[in-house]
Parts: sequence; structure tokens; C-alpha cells
Amino acid sequence: MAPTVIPFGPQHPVLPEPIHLTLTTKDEIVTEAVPQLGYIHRGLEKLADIKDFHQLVQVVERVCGICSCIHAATYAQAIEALMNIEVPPRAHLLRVIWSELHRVHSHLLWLGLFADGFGFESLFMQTWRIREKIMDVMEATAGNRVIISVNVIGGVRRDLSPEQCQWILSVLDDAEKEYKELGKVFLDDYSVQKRTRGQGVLTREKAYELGACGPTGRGSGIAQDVRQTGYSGYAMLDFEPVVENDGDSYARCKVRYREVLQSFDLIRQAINKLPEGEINVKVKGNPEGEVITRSEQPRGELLYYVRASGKKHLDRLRIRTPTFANIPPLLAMLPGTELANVPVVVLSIDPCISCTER
Amino acid sequence: MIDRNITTLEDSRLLDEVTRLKNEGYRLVTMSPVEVGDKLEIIYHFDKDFKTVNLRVQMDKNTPLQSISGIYFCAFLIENEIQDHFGVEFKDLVLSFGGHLYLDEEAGIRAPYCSMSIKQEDGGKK
Amino acid sequence: MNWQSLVGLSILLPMLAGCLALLNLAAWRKVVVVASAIGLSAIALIMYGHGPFNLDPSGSAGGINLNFVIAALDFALLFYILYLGFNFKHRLIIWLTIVQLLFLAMVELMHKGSQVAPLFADQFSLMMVLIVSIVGSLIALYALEYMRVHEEHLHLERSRQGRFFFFMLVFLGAMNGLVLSNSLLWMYFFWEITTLCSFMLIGHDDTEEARTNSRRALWMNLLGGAAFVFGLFVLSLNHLPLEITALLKNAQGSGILFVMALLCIAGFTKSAQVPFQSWLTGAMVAPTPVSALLHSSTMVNAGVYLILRMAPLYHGTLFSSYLAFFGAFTFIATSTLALSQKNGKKILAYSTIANLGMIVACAGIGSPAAIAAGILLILFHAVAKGLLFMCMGYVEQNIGSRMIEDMRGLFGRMPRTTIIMVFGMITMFLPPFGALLSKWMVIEASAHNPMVVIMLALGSAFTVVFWARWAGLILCNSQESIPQSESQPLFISVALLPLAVLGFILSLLVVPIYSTVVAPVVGLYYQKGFYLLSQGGFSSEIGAFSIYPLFFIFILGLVWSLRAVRKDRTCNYVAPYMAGIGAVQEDQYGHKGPLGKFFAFTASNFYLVEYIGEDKLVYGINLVAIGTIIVSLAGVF
Amino acid sequence: MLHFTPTILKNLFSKSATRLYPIEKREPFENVRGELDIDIAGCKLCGICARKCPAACITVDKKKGIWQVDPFACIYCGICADSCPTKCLYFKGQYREPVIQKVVKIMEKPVEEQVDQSK
Amino acid sequence: MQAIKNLIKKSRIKSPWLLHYDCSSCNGCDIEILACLTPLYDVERFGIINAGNPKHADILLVTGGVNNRNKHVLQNIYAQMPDPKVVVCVGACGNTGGIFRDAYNILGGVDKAIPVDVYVPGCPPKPEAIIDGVVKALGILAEKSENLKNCVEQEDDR
Amino acid sequence: MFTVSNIIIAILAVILTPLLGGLIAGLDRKLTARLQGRYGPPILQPFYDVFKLLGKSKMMVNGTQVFCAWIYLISAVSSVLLFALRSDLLMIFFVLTIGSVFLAIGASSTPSPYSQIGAQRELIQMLTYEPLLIVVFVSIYFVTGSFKIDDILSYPRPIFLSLPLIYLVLGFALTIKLRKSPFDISTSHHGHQEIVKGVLTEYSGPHLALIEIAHWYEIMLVLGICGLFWSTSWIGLLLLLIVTYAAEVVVDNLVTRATWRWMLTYVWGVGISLAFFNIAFLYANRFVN
Ligand code: NFV
Ligand code: SF4
Ligand code: SF4
Ligand code: SF4
Repeated sequence: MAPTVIPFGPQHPVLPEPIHLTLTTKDEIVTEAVPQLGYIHRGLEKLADIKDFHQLVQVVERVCGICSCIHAATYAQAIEALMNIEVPPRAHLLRVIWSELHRVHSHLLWLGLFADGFGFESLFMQTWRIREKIMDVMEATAGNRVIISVNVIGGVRRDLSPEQCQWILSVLDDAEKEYKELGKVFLDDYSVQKRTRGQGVLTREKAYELGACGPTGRGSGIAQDVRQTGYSGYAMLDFEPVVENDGDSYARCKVRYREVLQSFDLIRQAINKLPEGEINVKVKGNPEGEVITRSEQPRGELLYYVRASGKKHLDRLRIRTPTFANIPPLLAMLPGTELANVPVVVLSIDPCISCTER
Repeated sequence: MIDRNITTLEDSRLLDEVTRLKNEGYRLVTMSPVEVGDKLEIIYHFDKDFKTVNLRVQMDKNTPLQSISGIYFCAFLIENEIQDHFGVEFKDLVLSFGGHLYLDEEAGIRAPYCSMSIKQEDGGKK
Repeated sequence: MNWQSLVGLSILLPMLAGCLALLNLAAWRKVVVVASAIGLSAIALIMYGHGPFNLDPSGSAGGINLNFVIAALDFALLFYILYLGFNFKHRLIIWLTIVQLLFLAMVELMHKGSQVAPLFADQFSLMMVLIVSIVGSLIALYALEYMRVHEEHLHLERSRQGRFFFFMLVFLGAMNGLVLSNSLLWMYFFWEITTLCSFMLIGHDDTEEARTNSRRALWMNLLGGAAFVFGLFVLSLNHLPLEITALLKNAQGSGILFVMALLCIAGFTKSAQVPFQSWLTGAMVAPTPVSALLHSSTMVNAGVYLILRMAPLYHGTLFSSYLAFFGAFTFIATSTLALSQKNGKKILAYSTIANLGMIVACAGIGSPAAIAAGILLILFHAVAKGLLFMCMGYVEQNIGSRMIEDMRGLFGRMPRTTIIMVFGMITMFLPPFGALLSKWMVIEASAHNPMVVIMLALGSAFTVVFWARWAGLILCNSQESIPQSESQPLFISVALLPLAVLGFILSLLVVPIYSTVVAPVVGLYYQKGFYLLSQGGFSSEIGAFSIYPLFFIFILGLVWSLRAVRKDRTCNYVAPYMAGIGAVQEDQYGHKGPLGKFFAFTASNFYLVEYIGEDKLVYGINLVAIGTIIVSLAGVF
Repeated sequence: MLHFTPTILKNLFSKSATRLYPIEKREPFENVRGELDIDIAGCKLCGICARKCPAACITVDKKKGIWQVDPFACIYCGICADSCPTKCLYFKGQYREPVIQKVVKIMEKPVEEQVDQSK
Repeated sequence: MQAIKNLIKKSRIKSPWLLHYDCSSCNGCDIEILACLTPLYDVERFGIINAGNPKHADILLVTGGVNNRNKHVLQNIYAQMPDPKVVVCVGACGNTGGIFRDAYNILGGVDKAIPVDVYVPGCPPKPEAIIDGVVKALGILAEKSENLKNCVEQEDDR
Repeated sequence: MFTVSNIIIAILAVILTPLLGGLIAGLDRKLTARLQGRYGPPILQPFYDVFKLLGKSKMMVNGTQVFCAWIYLISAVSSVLLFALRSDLLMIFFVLTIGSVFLAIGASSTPSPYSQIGAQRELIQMLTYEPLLIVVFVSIYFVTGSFKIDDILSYPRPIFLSLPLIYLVLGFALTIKLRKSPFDISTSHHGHQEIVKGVLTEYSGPHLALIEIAHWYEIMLVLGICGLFWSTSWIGLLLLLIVTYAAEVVVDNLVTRATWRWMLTYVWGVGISLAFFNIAFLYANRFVN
């Protein structure tokens, strides 16, 4: 019997981003999934040839509009390490605040899309409604809603006034209250569980072997969160990585759900601990040498490898994004899933293709 | 997290070393390829509970490079990307897109990270 | 020529033609088959025009005692089957034949002859004769072309068509005999001939599979035969008449219900009701004309014919409610199985069994409405199924597969056949066609029986699905242009077209058919019929079905839609949506996937095998069926 | 199964969250990077902004006295404004209107005010 | 008949169905488009639905610049949209290629592949700007339908 | 049957049904939006949509799909017509089946994986609701002694009182017919589904409008059947319908979309047991009295 071959993407209503999977299905069960990338490949690492290392901050921010802030922070961290720049602690914590805001908006965005993936439109709406509060915070504090461009080499460009801090805290309280309402639906609702539990199961061993990272890995019980290493301001805050053990879509959803609460908490801690002082230092000269930096994105571990030889332009900029690492686990999860659950499973790794392909 | 220690490794010892790391429970994070002269330098990044190992291996671009996707399946995507970007070829690659992971033949872009140099064009021309 | 000999001719003419066809010459065969087809149809029409009759009760013709002749032939037949049994070393066949021989001998010994005509006809039998003669003749014509191509494919050294047509034509005669028989002994004789013909034809291709399947068919039918003759034995034992009319008139006595149960079991085997369904699905190895003729539109009807005939004898008993349950169960079980099938012939086979099951259920419900539904169902089912099988066979010869998945896009290759086929399917399950009308009658007639009606409801949902799925699949076409018209061989067209037209006309004429055929038959059993013919349709106290308005809308809608399509023909044709990477290669739509590879569009339907595959269900179904039969047998006493 | 009921019922019986744009507009936040504009009089055509701009969308021609930006390539990052020595670059709170034809914004230093001119 | 024609004419701009395609965008623009659908902006007020299927769409919203591979996709879905249709490109990348103009795999703005009717500047543009862009597109849609109507009438005459 | 009043009723039914259906669809969208905390489209939005679609240029994959769309519309209209003429419930149901079958055939006649899968799911949906509808009709017969709407309307008591559970069963069928969550699996009103638009993927412009109009007829028909359950008073009828529809919309916003496996097993399991209990209860009642 001929299988049903489904061209899933690049243009597909459940995929916000273009990726293609040729799905071979039988009675709607996926038997084989072959990916095709490149619909969004720009060749961004190569831009290091023509953009100087300052300008690259704006470029790496646009690797992805969802996790832009952390890209810039990580890149800045790399250059600062190369140039031995000591970033002031206030700047560190400000970076943390904006990074965590990004994590919150990214996870809320994901939770909404996830809800949409299993056909729960009203839940999507509600989630995005809460997300708008976070977007307002970003717009008000950084001057733009999505790509906030606050990071520069040597620190940050914008400061938070005490009033702004207070306002942020009140918005967070507000958002958290509404958010916890949603938690009941995402975690306890019968029909949601029916669609997410047991879907796309990834055992701990498999996840580790395939290099899963971030919530995808933590959903499978890999207790790894790069923030534990205490880069940037994280050393000053306390938190535990969020881990779930089931390894299915539900577990990944739960991890992300809980991480939002964790981020709320981290932002509060950071605001409370915000020291007085400079927010950036002057940068002179050009970077030289090579360095590897890592950080925790909403989707997992981000790695920058930078090599420079004392010129304005870097020799090499290499970005390894979390989704890139999570694609092999995804391919391993797909066979055996029902077609109707393909969006659920695909979304459960929170794929970000523009990060993946750069 | 800043990490600077990179150890250099003979390319002949690559497979042994990678296998050893795998047995010790390391995870492959990624590979960072850089063109150095007519050699391709690949840095293999491994990690185990934030303990990192970075191996620097220099390889000849013109002969097929050794793939480690047999040991770490997840390397296949990275190696495919390197094939696209550097116009090299990996042998024993478990799923090869033949240098067309990102780029199609018709685009006429071959090994952009080696042969090509991009130019900054005048504002708004493009 | 007197009337008697005309009736005799309806039985003997095909048999004779069969013998002539043994002369294995293609041209000669054509002449014989065409002539007998015309003759047979003419005879059937004349008989129908004449109306019901009873023949001379003496049972003799030209001074020969026909009862004696039949008995002699009967023994000869059984001994031949016994010989076959020994030949195959098939224990079951041997024993079943021996049992039959013994009982038959006893019956013959005890039977003292009777004063009732051995042959008779009412509207029901005449309708059956019409089906056998006209549908049968068309199928025989079709077989001429089909078998030619069939043997071409097989590369035979010597044509075996002589043998084939011999059995086909003999069967037609026997079948006419069967439905015209009044004497159960005669009927039993013809019954056994059909068993033998069926056996021979299933095994015709002489492959390993054909051999095993034909033997299975043989023993299962012999089992029915044994039940039949055992029933006759019990009748004789109780000094009851062996003639249908006589039995219907005055049958009392304790044994009668038991006899009925036995005859029903015989009917079950012939109509391949569960748990005997496997012989019919196995019979699909035979060349398609055989499936069309014996195994869907005529022979298998013999079983339900017998059961329906006897319905008044057990109406209102506990046994009849079991029968209703049993029929409904067969309906749902085999409809379910049909849904899980990819093999087109098997779908048709299961659907046949399902429809027969529904008829059995009608007999079990036994109300006038149900009987009417049963009779109509036999008619409409025979025509539609005959048509579908023939289409199926023709398509199979053209595409070399009988899997429905391989028929995807048939419309682009064989538009004419496809349309006829889709039409055939529609007449099976959609209004305003007769089969659906009968289904409506059945559901309303059984509405007081929740168990039965739920089974019928579930079962008919399955039917809708498998027909719609199949129809959609063959209509799938990517050609932007109108498919080039298709030329069918003469004998194929001659069979398909008239039968399709017949299907349409019969549905259109259902009201007169009801009043001239069905109502009188129901009138034989019941004081008054159930349906009033009013407002261009049927109505009763509990429901109404307006046939003519529906037909009016249907035709209007059809014409309108076709016009709309024609008008839109000039507008833009686009490729189907392929997520933005659609491509066309060699006239095939598909998408450009990973590695620049072209993936042509392929799709397959759901068969739900994980829930309802044959291997999952058959065991349980057989168990339930056997249980029901045992319980209902027990209920007889 | 019904965990979401309170939320949607609350939604039903309270005012919708929708801001009825364009009928109802919200004042932009302070310091929002809307449309990039220049106080051309203050510009000394030093070209720093052009060199710093990551999108390379500013061109400064000292000879002709022209400062120009391609607003359809500009990524509204604000680097130019940050680095301008005279602080003559600034952002309006209002974003730039969508158009049906792309234009380049050309500012001539000495004489006229700003001119929007088709490319 | 005339009444129906008028109704159709009126309805054209009251029911724009969107198709969103992400070329080589960084997601920034995409999430702002999605945000337009959500309660705060709720573009369904204007009858806008995110159709997700080119065959149902009237307005193609494109984000991101065109690259070698997605150029074909873009052309393909554009061809599958029934007339009248308009294209709105959103964000600096869609307009010109934005910051990625010089990247090796970026050919430039959306107008390199298909005709564009409205350009929405920004990186990413605010949801309000996107709404403005779509509203602007509606005007063009109405204009285009005028031309289309003529050919429909011609067809009727035949 | 062919009396003047009947003809007037028939004409009115054919004209008013889609208007009402569209209006209901509009209210539905508004209510949905409100439940989601949005402002929502104008009430007349469905009409705008359909008229817009009618004005788009025609585009098709093959003629068969257009043919099927027309048949779908015609059968939906005829079933409403038959309902308005107070005909036999089962017959109406069978006529309605023609439409659904042709919708599925139309979808599977195009070589597009998405509409193929949509067609398969549509068939599964039919498999799910058809038996339930028949059971509902048979239960109505059980109470009123007839399948004819005429007789059912003259039954003195609201049927709902005797068949509350059966009404729930009808609710399942209604949800499927309305294409509402959790049973909007073959095509969904919401844009984001894994099979794009399922059965409707390959329809566009005016042909899509045909299907949309047919859908309005269908909605009205199923609501009409719901109405039979409280046909004794206008107020009761309206109340029942409003509550039913509102409940549909609310449920639509409360649950995820089901998968077909889940739907089939759940609906059959629950539906048939509900029907069973209700009928058993009626039997017992009869027995006692
Ligand atoms: N993958 C990815 Fe990103 C994240 N989180 C990252 O580097 O989203 Ni667009
Ligand atoms: S940096 Fe300021 S002063 Fe210099 S050219 Fe630019 S706008 Fe003018
Ligand atoms: S805002 Fe950024 S992109 Fe725009 S002109 Fe200034 S520096 Fe260039
Ligand atoms: S314009 Fe800006 S936000 Fe939009 S896609 Fe391009 S880089 Fe991303």
C-alpha cells in the first residue's frame, strides 16, 4: 500500500517558520520524517567579514527576534572576554533582567503556539494576552517591543529608573496571577493532557545521547541549565534548574511553564539586588584571540565561538543555537506519532528555525 | 560562561578520542569549523556537567574528512552544515545532504566560508 | 409450444447451451452465448408477462416421471461429489456427502409423492427468474470478453473456456430451476447443482489457492446441503408436505420450527452468512464473471430467497428474533470487515454478505414492511453488485491489480468505466436509489428493536464510509484536461451500460415494482401491506419516503452541477496545495523535497486495520455467530 | 476538562482586552524608537553615523551636503543616534507609515528643510 | 444582480484573509504579526483571518528577505492565490533585506521575487504599523478588484 | 404535499435558512471572540466573507471537485426543504448523507495530501455521527411512534423530557456537524491545523463560498432537529436552542481538538452508552406503567 506522503511545510499554518518535513504516514501514523532546511538560511555568520565587531551586536540580535537579547548578551560576553573588559555589576543584572524578560515572552509565546498546535485557540489568545504585558515592559524600558537592542560591548545602553523597577514588579505580579490561572489548564486539563501526555517521548539516555538541551533536555530529566554556571549576573541570584522526568511533550510543557515562574522570581531578585553604578564601560581597541562562551537561551544552551586577530572585523563567528541541537532529538521523536500530534511534538522542542539556520 | 581551554589533537586520533569521550559520558555540543590557509580547522566541543573538552583538529580540505556521526548521531546536522559552508566532504556521514542542506545547486553559491568574500554594498542598492 | 415447456425451457435452454459451449471454439461460443442470452431473457420476460402460475401437479412430462428423474440425477450428483471427495481425500466432503446420501435415500423412501405441483411461480419467483436471466445473461456476455483476455494473460496452451461456459450456463438453468421449484426435493437438487457449479468455477484457474478455496466452498455448501436434506427428512418424519406452497398453507406441528432452523442454516451457508463467510471471500479467486454471477447477484441469493420464502412460517417466534439479530449481526460484522479491506473484490464480497445479512434480518423481523424491504433489496442489490463486479473485473484486467489503492486516479485513465462504477456504488448506498430505499424500510421496520437497529445503524455508517472512500479514490484525478474518452470492448459495454441503465430505471420504477411484485408477495403472507403509495413515494404510519420528488431533485441537481462544471471549465487550473513546494514531473503532481528529490503525490486511505482488521475480528465474529446459531437452535425446542 | 471555564467566562463578562486601534490610539512610551529623523541643521556631516550603522543605510555626502537614510533598510537600532557627536539624530515616538512605494529620505544640509523624494 | 454585485464589492474590503509567509525573517516580524491576531489588537475586527492556505487568502504578508531556496516557495504560494490579491511586505528585511542585505544567501527584499504592493518599515514594525499596512493594502485590493470585475463580466458574456 | 402553503414554506425555508445560518455563524464568531477576551468581528462578517469569496476569480484543481461542491450544496438545500415540509426524519438524514459523501468525494478527488487526509477524516466523522443520528431518530420514534416530523410536532409533550440523554448524543453529532472543537478534525474554523484546511484545502473563491453556504444550511438543519426536542412551545424551543448553541461555543473554547482515534472511541463509547441508558430507562418506564 502506498503511504501518504505529506509535504509538511515550508509554508504551513501550524509552522510559524519555514521548515520542511517530508512525512511518510500510514493511517496517519508517521513512519518516516525527513527534514529539509535552508528556507531561512541567510549566511549570517559570514557577515562578520563586513560588519565590525560592534555592529555585530545588532546582527546577532537578529539571528532571532524571539531570543535576540540573549544572543547579543552572549556575544558581548565573548568580546568582553577577549578584550578583558570588566562589565559593571549593574549592567550584569540589567542584562539578566532583560534576558529573563525575553525568556518569559518567549515561553509565553511558545505556550500559546503550543495551545494552538493542539487546537485550543482560546488558550492561545489568553496566553498571548498575558504576554502583551511583558511586551509593554520591554517597549517602555528598551524602546522597542521585540528586538530591544539594549546590549553593547561593555555593558548595556539603557538603564532602569527606580520607578520603572517598581512598575515592572507590579506588572510581574499582575501577570503572574493571571499566568497561574493558565497553569491549571496547561497542566491539569483533561483534554490538554490527552493531547500532550505520552507524545514524543524522549528517554533521558536518548535525549542525552542526541544532545538535547534546554527545556527539551530538562523535560527528559537532564538537569542542566547553563545559568547554573553563574555567568553574567546569575552568580548573584539563586535558583534551581527546572526538571521533569517524563520526557514527553507534557513534561516539556511543564518545564517551560515552571520556568516562567522561575524567571519572574529571577527578575524580582535581580531588581531587588540591583546595585548602583555604571551601566557600561568605554571600549577601546580591537579583540584578539579565541573564546567560547555559553549561555542559557529560552530554548537551551547557546554557544558562541569567536576568533579574532586584533582587527576591526572578526576572523570567525560561530553560533551554535539550541534548536540546532534539538533537531536530531525531534527527528527521533517523530516516527510513531500520529499526524494530528505532529504539530504538538514538533512544537514541543520549541523549534526556532531562524536560530537554527542563521 | 567563558571557556578558553582548547587542546590540539592529531586528526588520526580523532575517532579514538571521540569514542573515549563518548564512553566517559560526554555530550557533543557542537563543532566549530574555521578555515586556516588551505586547512580546515574544526573544534569539537564536548561537555559533561559543565566540564568541557574542546579538541582542535586540523584537516586537509581536499580529502574527505572523517565523520563522527557514527558515534554521535547528532553530529550529522553539523557536518552537513560544514559541507555546505566549506565545500568539503565527510566520509561515513549517516545522512548526507550532499552539500545541499541550505544551498541549492542553482544558487551558484559554493563553499561561501572559503571561496567567497562578501562585500558591503552601497546603502539601499540591493 | 405450451406453457409448461416454456418454463422447462427456462431451465433447460441454458443447460443445453452450456453443453454446446463445450465445443471449444471461440466463434461458436460467441454464437451460443449470445443466442442463449437473448433466448433466456426473452423467456424470462414472457414468463413475467404471463404472471404467476402453478404447473401440472403430476410432475411428469412427456410420460416420464420427472420426480423420478430428479431423484436419479440427484443421486448421481451426490455420488459424483463423493467421488470428488475421495479424489481430494477431503474427509469433510466425504462425510458430508455420505450423510446427504443417507438422508436423501430415506426421504425418497418415505416420500409418497404428492398432489402439489413441483414447479410454481409467484411474483417473487418471477422476479428472481428475471434477475437470473437478465443479469445472468449480461454477465455471460461480459464473460466472453473477460475470459478471452483472462486466458491471454494466463498464456494457456488450450483454452479452458468451454468448461467455463458450460458451468456458467448450467448454473443459470439450475438457478432458474431453484427459484421456480415448489417441491423442496427439486429445490434441493438444483441447490446441489449450484454448489457443484460454484465449486467448479471457483477452482477454474486451478491454482493452489483456487483449489483450497474451492474445496472450502464445497464443504461449507455441503454442510448447508446436509442441513437442507436433514430438514426434509424431519419433514417427512412428521408427515408434512415437501412443497413450499403446501407448507405455507398449513404447516403446524412441533417439528416445523426445527425444520425452518435447518433450512435457515442451509440458507446461511449458501448466502455465506457469518460464520460461513470465508467461502465467499475465498471464492474471489475465481474469474470475476463468476464472482459477479454466482457469488453476488444470483447464487448467494438462493439462501436468502429460501429464508424469506419461509418467513411466515416462523414469524413471531423467538427463533425469528434470533434470526433478526443474526442477520443484523452479519450486516455489521461484515460491513466492518469490508471497511478494513484494501482488496476491491473482497470489499464487494463482504458488502454482498452484509446485504444478504440485512435481508436475513428482514426475514427475522418478518413484518410486511420488512419482507417488502427484503425482496426489494434482493433485486437492487443483485443489479448493482453485478454491475460493480463487472466494472471491478474490467478495471482489474486493465490495471493489473484488484487493490483499490491502485485504482487511485482511475478517472484519468478509464473515465467511462469509472463513472459507471461510481454510479454503481451510489446506487448501493445513496438516495434516491432502490437499495437505500430498502434500507430505509428495514430501519423503520426494525425501529422497535433497539438492538437490531443500533447494529444496522452502525453497519450502514461503515458501508457509507467504504463506498465513499472508494468512489473518491477512483475519481481522484490530476488531469486538467478532460480525460480522453475511453473505448470499451463491445461485450464489456454491452454488459455494463445496460446494467447501469437498468439500475437507474429500476430505481425509478420502484413504485410500480412495489405494487406489482412486492405487494402481492407480501399479500400472500399478510392481510394488508404496509406502505401506501402516495405523493410519489412510500408512506406508512410511521414514515414516508418520497421517491419521485427526490429523483426530480437528483436529476435537476445533477444537470445543474454538470452545467456549472462545464461553465467553469475555462477558468484557471492550479496545482494542489503542497505547502509551497509543489512541483510537477511527468504529468504528476508532487513536491520537491529534501535533497532536491521529487516526491510524487501518493496517498492512501484509512483502513483502521489496527481496530477492525480481519485477523482481529474474524475469530470473535465467528464465535458470536456460532453462539447465536446454537442459541437459536436451542430456542426452537 | 473544565479548568478554563472561569477564565473564558470572566472574559465574556468583562470588557474585551482589545485596543480599538485605529480609533483608539495609545501614546507611545517615552524613548521609544519610532521613526528616525534628523535635525539637519545640527548635523556636521561627519559621517560617523554612516560608519556605525550596522545596516549600512545611512550615506553622508559631505561635498554635496547630503545626509540620506533608507528607512526601509533601517533597523531602528539607534546606534547612529547614540554615536552622533552633535546629537542631531533622534527618534520620533511615532513609527513610520507603511507606503506603497519605497523612498529614500534625503536631507540637504544648508538650504531647504526635509524633502521626501522617490528613489 | 446589481445588488449582489454591490454586495460583493462592499464585502471585498471587509473580509481580507491573510496568508503569512516567513521568508528569511528572524521571527521578530512574525511574532508581531501573530500579536495582531491576539486579543489586544484583534484584527478579526476587520474581518481579517489568518487563513494559512494560499488558496483562501487575499493578502500575502511576507516577512524577511528572499533567499535562494524560499524564492520558489514564495512564488509558488503567490501563484496559488486567487485574484484579486495583494502583497504586503513587513519589516526591513522584507522591504530591502534589512541588515542582511549583504549576506551571501539573501537576494534582497520580497520585491525581488514577487510584486509587492505595500511596504511596512520597521524592525520589527509595531503591530499597529502592520495593521496600517493591511488597511492600506485593502485600498489596493479594492482597486485591483475593479480591474478584475471587468474580466469576470467578459467571461459572463461569452 | 404540494399545497400552496407548503410551497410557500419551502421557498421561505430555502431563502431564510442561509440568512439565519449566516447570522448564527456571525453571532458565534462574536461570542467566541468575547470568550477569548477579544472585540470580535462584525455580526455580519460571515456574509462579507461569502460575498467576497463569490467575487474572487475561480480557480480549481479539477472539475470533479466543483461538481461535488454543487451536489453538496444541493443536497443540503434539499434536506432543509424536506425538513420544512415536515417529512420523514430518516429520509432527511439520508439526503443529508449525499452531501457529506460528496464533500468527502470532492476532497479526495484532488491529488493533494491535505485534502486527502481531510477526506479520510471527514469519513471518520461520518462514521462517528451517522449511527448516533440514526439512534437519535429511532429514539424519537420510540417516544412519538413516528418518524414523520408532522407527527413528532403533534406529540403533546416536549420530547426532551423523555430523551435528555439522547439529546446529549445529538449534541455530539451537532458538534461534529458544526465543526467545533473537540471534533473539528476534518477541517477547522480556526486557521491553524495540521492538515491546513482539510477537506476545504483545495476549494477556493466561489466554490468555497458554495460550501460555506451549504454549511449554513446544514447547521440550520441540525439545529432544527434539536428544536424538535422542545417543539411544544416557542419559548422552550428558543431557550433550548440558545442554550445548546451557547454550550457548543463554550465547549469549543474549552477543549483541545481531538484526534480521530480519540473521537471515534470516545463518541461511540459515550454516545452509545448514553443512548442505551436512555432507552433502557424508557423501557423500564413503560414496563412499570
Ligand atoms: N534556537 C534558538 Fe533561539 C532561542 N531560545 C537561540 O539561540 O530562538 Ni529564536
Ligand atoms: S553623526 Fe551626526 S553629525 Fe555626523 S553625519 Fe551623522 S548625523 Fe551628522
Ligand atoms: S537606527 Fe540603526 S539602522 Fe537605522 S540608521 Fe540608525 S544605525 Fe542605521
Ligand atoms: S525586519 Fe528586523 S525583525 Fe523583521 S525579520 Fe528583519 S531583522 Fe527580524
